[in-house]
Amino acid sequence: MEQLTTIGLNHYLTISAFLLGFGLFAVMTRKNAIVVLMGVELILNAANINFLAFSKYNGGMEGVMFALFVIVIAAAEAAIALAIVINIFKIFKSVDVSSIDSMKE
Amino acid sequence: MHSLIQLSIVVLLLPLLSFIILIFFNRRIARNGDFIGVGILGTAFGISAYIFWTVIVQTYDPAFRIAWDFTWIDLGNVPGVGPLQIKMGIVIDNLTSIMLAMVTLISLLVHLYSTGYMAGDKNYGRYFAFLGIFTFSMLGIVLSDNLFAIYIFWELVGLSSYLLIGFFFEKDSAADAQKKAFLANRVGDIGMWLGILILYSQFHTFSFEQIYANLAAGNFGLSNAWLTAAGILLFMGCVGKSAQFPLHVWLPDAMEGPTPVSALIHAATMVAAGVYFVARIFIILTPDALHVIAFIGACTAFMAATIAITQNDIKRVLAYSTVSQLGYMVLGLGVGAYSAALFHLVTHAFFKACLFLGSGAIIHAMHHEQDMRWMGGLRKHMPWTFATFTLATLALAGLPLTSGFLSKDAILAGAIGFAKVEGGGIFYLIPVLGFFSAMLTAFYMGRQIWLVFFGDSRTHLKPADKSHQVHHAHDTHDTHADDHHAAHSVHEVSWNMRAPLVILAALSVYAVYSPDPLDGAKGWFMKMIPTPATVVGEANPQKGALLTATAAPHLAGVVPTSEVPAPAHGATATSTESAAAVGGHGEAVASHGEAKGGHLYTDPRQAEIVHAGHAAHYTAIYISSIMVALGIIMAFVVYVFKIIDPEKTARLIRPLYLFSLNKWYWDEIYEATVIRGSMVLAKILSWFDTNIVDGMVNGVALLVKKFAFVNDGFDRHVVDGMVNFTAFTVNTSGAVLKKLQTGKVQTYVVMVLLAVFGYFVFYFTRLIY
Amino acid sequence: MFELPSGAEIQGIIASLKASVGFFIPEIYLSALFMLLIVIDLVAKERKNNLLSITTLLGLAGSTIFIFQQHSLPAGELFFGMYVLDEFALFFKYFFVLSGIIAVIVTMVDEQFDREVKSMGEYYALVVAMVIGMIMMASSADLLMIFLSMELVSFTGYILAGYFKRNARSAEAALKYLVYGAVSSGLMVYGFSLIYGITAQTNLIKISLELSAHGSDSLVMIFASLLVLAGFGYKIGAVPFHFWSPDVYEGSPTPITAYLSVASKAAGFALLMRFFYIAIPHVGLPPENKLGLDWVSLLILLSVSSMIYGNVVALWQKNVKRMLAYSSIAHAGYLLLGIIVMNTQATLLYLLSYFIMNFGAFYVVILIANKTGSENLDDYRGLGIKMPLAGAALTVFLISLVGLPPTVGFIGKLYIFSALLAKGSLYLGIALVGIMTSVISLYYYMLIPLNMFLRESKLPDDKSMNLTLAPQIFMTVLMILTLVFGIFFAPLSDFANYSSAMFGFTMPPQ
Amino acid sequence: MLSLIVFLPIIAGLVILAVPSSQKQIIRIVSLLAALAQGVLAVLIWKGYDPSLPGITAGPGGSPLGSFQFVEKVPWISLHLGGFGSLNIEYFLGVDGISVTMVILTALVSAIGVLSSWTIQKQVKGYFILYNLLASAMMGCFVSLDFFLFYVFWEIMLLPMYFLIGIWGGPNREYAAIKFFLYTLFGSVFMLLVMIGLYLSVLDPVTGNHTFSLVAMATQSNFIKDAILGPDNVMWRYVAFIVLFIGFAIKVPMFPFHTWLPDAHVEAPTPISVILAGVLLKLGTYGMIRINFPLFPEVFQASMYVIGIFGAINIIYGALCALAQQDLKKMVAYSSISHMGYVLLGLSAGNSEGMVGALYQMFNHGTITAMLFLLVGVIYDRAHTRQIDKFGGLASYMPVYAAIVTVAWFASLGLPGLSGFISEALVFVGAFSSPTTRYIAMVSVLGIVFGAAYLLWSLQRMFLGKRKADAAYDLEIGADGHEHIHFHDWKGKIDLDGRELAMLVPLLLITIFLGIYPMPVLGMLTSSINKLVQVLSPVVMSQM
Repeated sequence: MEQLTTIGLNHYLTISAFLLGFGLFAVMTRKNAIVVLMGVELILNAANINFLAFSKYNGGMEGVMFALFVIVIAAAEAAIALAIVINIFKIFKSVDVSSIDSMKE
Repeated sequence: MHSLIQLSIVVLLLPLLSFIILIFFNRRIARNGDFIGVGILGTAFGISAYIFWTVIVQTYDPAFRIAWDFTWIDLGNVPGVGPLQIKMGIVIDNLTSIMLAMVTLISLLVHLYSTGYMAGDKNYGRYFAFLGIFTFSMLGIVLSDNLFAIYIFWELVGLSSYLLIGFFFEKDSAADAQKKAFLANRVGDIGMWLGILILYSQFHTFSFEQIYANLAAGNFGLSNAWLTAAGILLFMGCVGKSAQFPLHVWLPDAMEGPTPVSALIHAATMVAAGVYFVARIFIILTPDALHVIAFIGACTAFMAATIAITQNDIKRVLAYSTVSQLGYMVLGLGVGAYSAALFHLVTHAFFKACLFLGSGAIIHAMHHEQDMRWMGGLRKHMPWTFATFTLATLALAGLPLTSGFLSKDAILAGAIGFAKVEGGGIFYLIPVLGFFSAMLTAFYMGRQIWLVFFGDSRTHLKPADKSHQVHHAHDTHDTHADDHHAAHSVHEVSWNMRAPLVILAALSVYAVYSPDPLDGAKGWFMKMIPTPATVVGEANPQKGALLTATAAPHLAGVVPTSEVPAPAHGATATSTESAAAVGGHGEAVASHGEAKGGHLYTDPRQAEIVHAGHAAHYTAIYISSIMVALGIIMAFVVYVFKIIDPEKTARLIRPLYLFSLNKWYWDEIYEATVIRGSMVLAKILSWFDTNIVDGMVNGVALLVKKFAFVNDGFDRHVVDGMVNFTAFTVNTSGAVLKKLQTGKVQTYVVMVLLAVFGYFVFYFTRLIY
Repeated sequence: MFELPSGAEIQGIIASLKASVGFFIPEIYLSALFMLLIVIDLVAKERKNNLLSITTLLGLAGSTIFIFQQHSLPAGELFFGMYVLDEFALFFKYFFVLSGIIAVIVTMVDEQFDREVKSMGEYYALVVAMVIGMIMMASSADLLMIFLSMELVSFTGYILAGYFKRNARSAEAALKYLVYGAVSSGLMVYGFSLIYGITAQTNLIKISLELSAHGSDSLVMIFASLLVLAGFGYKIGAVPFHFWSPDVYEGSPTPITAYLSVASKAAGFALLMRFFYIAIPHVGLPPENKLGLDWVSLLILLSVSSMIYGNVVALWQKNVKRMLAYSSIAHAGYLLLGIIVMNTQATLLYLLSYFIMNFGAFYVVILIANKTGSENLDDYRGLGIKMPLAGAALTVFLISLVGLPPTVGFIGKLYIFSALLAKGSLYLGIALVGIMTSVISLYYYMLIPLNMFLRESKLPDDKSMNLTLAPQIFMTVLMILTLVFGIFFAPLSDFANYSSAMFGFTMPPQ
Repeated sequence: MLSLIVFLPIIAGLVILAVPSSQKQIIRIVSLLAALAQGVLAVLIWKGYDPSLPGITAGPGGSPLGSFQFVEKVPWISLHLGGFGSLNIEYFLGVDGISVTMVILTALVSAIGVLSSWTIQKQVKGYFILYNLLASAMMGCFVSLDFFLFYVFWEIMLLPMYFLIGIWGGPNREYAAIKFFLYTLFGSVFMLLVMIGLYLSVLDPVTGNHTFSLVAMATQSNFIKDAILGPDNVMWRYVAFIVLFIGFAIKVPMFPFHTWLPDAHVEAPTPISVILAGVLLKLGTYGMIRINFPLFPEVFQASMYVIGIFGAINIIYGALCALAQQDLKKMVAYSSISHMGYVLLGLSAGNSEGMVGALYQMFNHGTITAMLFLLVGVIYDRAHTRQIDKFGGLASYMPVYAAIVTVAWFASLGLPGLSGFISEALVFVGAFSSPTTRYIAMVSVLGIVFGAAYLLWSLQRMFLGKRKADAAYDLEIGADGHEHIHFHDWKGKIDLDGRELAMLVPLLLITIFLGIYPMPVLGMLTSSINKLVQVLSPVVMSQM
């Protein structure tokens, strides 16, 4: 009963698990590099939710700090990623990840 | 060191010296240094003659024996055996001194003869060098006091025979013959070698004396089958060297060598070495082994004789007669007629050498015509040769008053006695074959004499198209040669070729060996070379133990009465059953003891055989005389009175005739089985090696080529270099795995997740169960 | 819900921060160098590249002094257990600084840079940044710190991999590296979050205490550890987390390839060791129950598959760089062997040998590429005759990579296998796999000398192949090092042994 | 002393490194001098060697000095290892009867090899550097008494050999070279594992810590009972023995691991064939005697029979394969396989006669086969073919060559008076005397006949008879009216020239001398072999 009324750890974890799944799904299936990178962001955010939830339920600040840093890292990553993708677009005239496979085997 | 030993060493080394000088410097010396060879051999003969004199004539003692040895290989203190050395040594006894004199004499004569016969050959000097090394090795065999040394010189003799047979190596036939001879000998040698190994493996020594002593002491660790095997295997060496059936095939081909060589090596000395060797090991041969030897000898004697009948090449006839006579000697040893066999060895050496040298003279005179069918009437042109040749022939045929008669008769007598003792039956085959061969011998020798020396010259009859049978160099000459020219082109040979003939012929007279023209046993030879007492008894080493008590330390071939205990005394020393055996043969032994000038055989069977042999002496004389007479008469009937036409008879019994003419097809059989077989096997194996063992290189390469993934991305050489299938799988797995690297980053991600998921499932299940 | 710290506590915090800074000088120094480089890049005008490279060289060389000073300091935690200073860390500090130096040297000789980019601009700064990141990876003792340092390394890596902006392969390499790296680190950080959730700790030592005290929910722990492993595996490039490496190695500028294949791999191993040794309690629990799964068996899976896969697939490569990439995967497998038996010394020694020989190999490859403009195996034909020294050197390095005496590579292999066999016949099977695969590796390594010496050149003879002096000297030095350390390896071994002391970790009883 | 003899060639190599590659003659002379100096040292060692000391195991008080000679023992690497105890590697050289003969052989053969390398024209500098490296490594293998050191030298040999075959070899050299390399490496990597295993299972009685010293390993009491290769660990001991044995058998080469040899020989240049057959093959059997057998005596006892069978296979199989060859060099290569079979057979006998015979056979095969390959090289230089059918009647045209070939051939087929005979005889004596291998010996004797067959046959086809129609040389009537031959594009002397005689005559003399009086070599062997036999004997097994 209480499970339904009050929001507990499990809900957070479930959400984050879903986010992770979405992120991975995006990474694996989307052709557009940008979308793929968004998928990566989702993964990171899934982790963030975990951290915050755990830090709330375990007490202690580590989780929060971690989440903050993850956000920062994600931002930096996004910047670099965009630069690379733009460069890719300059050369290949497309950002289709799956089509960029000149090096193999 | 005894002075005789020193002398014998000198004798041994002199021919080697001649070899070394001539092989290196023959071109620099006048006459290519033939006089060096002759001179050295002369010296050697002088010394050996002195040895002979001292041993045989002065110290007239059947038991005479001096020995000397030195450590050749020192294996140190071997665990389980103790200090172990391989010694080399020299032994001089009656037999040795006789052989020494004989070998050096014949070698000297052949040297002398060759100065005439080989004159003008482009490798004249090298020829004498080879003769030198041969003489050296032969003397080595004679003097050695242990099996290992004998084996060594045995091989060396094989080598020198190889070199001399192939002396005219440009002739393919000669090259084939020398290879054949060496290989056939090798086959015999491995048998001999195995026999030596059997004895060594038990006693850790090669020395005859110690082997005798150990066997006498019954120290032989293995079963008696092994001992018999050892005997037979050792005998195989003789089969090879002495051209016994079934390894006789090389000797006739060996006639490709220069004729003096045939006289020296393939008639007088080397082939006799086999017999000499068997004599050396005689006392360790078990009765079973002796039976095998006897039968082989008999077969050889008979087979060779039958072949000799139909041969047309003068040397081949002599070659087969040599085989046949060697068969006699082996037979003699086999039946225990030890002295007789060795006696025949010596007599045969002289008259057969004489025959070969004579034939050499004939060939020389006939401008290298060897086919008797185109000879004839030489009596007038070459009286010396004729006389000597005939005398030797009589000796070979075994007519009375010749040396051959004495020895052959003694052997046959021994054979009869042996058959008696063994209880007749199959064993009578041996004397029967012996006598029959005697008849055949008389026949074909008569034929030869007639064809060569009597009638008119038939050179002109020789058809030109037959030229392939003879030397290319001469057939042109012969084809336009008319009778007149042929007749006059033939002339007696020079003195240096004549002298040896005379000497050798003189040595074929009975008087040299025995006062009694009918009984060799009365002669000095058979007195000096009495049959030694066996140390292995009736296939039972323990029997030999009779001797150990006293005589083991110095087991000379023979044991004089003085040193040997009475049988009764011996019997006390041994087990009861052997005592009973001795007792059973008591009177035989005793009576024999008187008969044979005080020789006592501790092994009753042997004693009985020797005794019976002497008993059968006169029977043998009668039978053999009759057979020989028959043979001669037949020869006359066919070739002199022309009552029977040989051609017609040949056609009448064509299969038999061909069978004999083609030497019982032995060459063909060996060609088809052994030689072809091993060649095919070799081919198969080498194919197997390159294709199968080599990791199916080609197969791998092929598979890899066929393999779908394989592109040119991989170096073929490495593919080929991989000599096994793991490498193959490595490649292909690589080819498969590299496909995972699709180049699409998303598939990489998928892989990662799959991996994580897979691991998760794996550990999760492990967690649950 | 969080009560603020009192003034006294803040005082204490500041004090300990001050104290910590004293233990942090090399990193600070390198950061300063990083900024200096950027400044130079901004201000300098002509002959900028040389200025930058020289500065970097000197700067990195200088940092060794500060690192050396730290030997005197006691091992311990700083920044509240975020960061540790111990011999292990020091080892890697040297390692990374040296690899940075060599990377710069290698870059200086690589003529491809002149063709591809006109200004080296931030290149050297990034190299230095990467050095810093890796040093911190090797020294971090806290999940957060691990994450940060790893990302620092990765980001610089992305940029450097794609440094040839107009080169398609380089750009592609960057993209693949980026996507792959981002996903793996995302997974890793998710795993971290779970670990944090279970243990309520981010400090490795505390985590291990927590785990050994209360144990843990195995299921979650398995999941978490696998995710973490995905991140580490990506760094060390071990199968099945290796997929990025061949493409990235082939596409990136060769100096960066060398740099990644040696340094960042080493950093990954440093991290793996520290995490695996410290965070996971070895005392008390039977090996199966550590974190509810048998790490050893997991690593064995990784290592065996890496050895086999790397060597087998390398057989098929036509491009030398790519071949070396696969071989580096295989070497990751060998290194893992050392970790499996928890023999830090052997692992470090192998890293050192790998450092020398791999850099050497790449160096020669670059020199040859400068002349022939190609890294294809076929273009190596007959080069051995044209440039004998290079040929000899490359042969030595490759032999060393195979692991034949008297080269340092053999010593590495010897230590690894000795470590395995020291455990009795338990790991003999794995040792056999290692041996067999190293035989296989001979095939493809020897392909290069085979082409260089045994085959006739396709190039016209008049084409000059003479190298300038400086590279020859450097090459020779590396070659001699490979041989000398192969014979007198005591210094390496002692150093590795000295460095195998890890703060907060005691070798479990064998 | 030993260090000097080992490192002389390397020093020469370094000197050559400094010489400009255009100065071919200087390079050659430098290496020749090095080889000669090595020879002098070898002679000194031979003179100074005291045959009474046994070797094999440590002398009194566990120190090698009592039993080995010319010992040089300095700690090379000695350091504490975190994970596994402390590592002690010693620079430990020394010789006993087994190795001293091989040292002499190696010095001799490498000197001959240098002489025969005179004809090498392509990249002389590189060639001689590699050659000297190879020479050093071989020598090192024979004198090192520390397993680690041995292994290092052992592996160092591979690379120079690979290049010497691969660069200076025949048309199919790539294949032969890589095949040789992979085969031998395959054998030796397992040796590495066994080496480590032994290291972990053996304690040096003196110092008490782990050691690579072969001398310490040769005493069973030094093994830790429950160590991985300790006496208790029977299964692994068998595995280790087999692995080691295969490693060495590949070098020997033993059927079925022999297939690299014919290729290597056919492709390799003459001097390398000489080295390969003269010395490298011996390393296989030497390794067995020095390492494989004394370290695992009980396994040796159990496997004598198998080794003997493989020896017999080698003898007969090799001889038959040789019989079928058309390429003279390939025939000689197979003959080496056959002759190394005798060595295996002798070793399998496990008694003094057999082992002495085996060792002596190793020495003789080294000299004789070197001679054979040199002779093959002589004719190949002239005719540019090795097809036996392409010759015939050479005895008339090249008498000296023919004479030497005849002696060499007969030496190879084991003619008394030449060294090969004594060793083969001793091998058979030993093999037959031991009940284990008696029947094997009886079969192997066939090898004597086959050996004679292929040698005499080739002799006949090449030298006897007359020139064949499709021979590799032309016949012409010289000024003196005699027939002469001349080879296409061969300017030199038709018969042997001085350099070739300088290579062949010493070997010839040695072969003859040792055939007549073997003690100079045997005398050095016996005490060591007797000691070895004692170590291997079952009595010792029961004690351990």
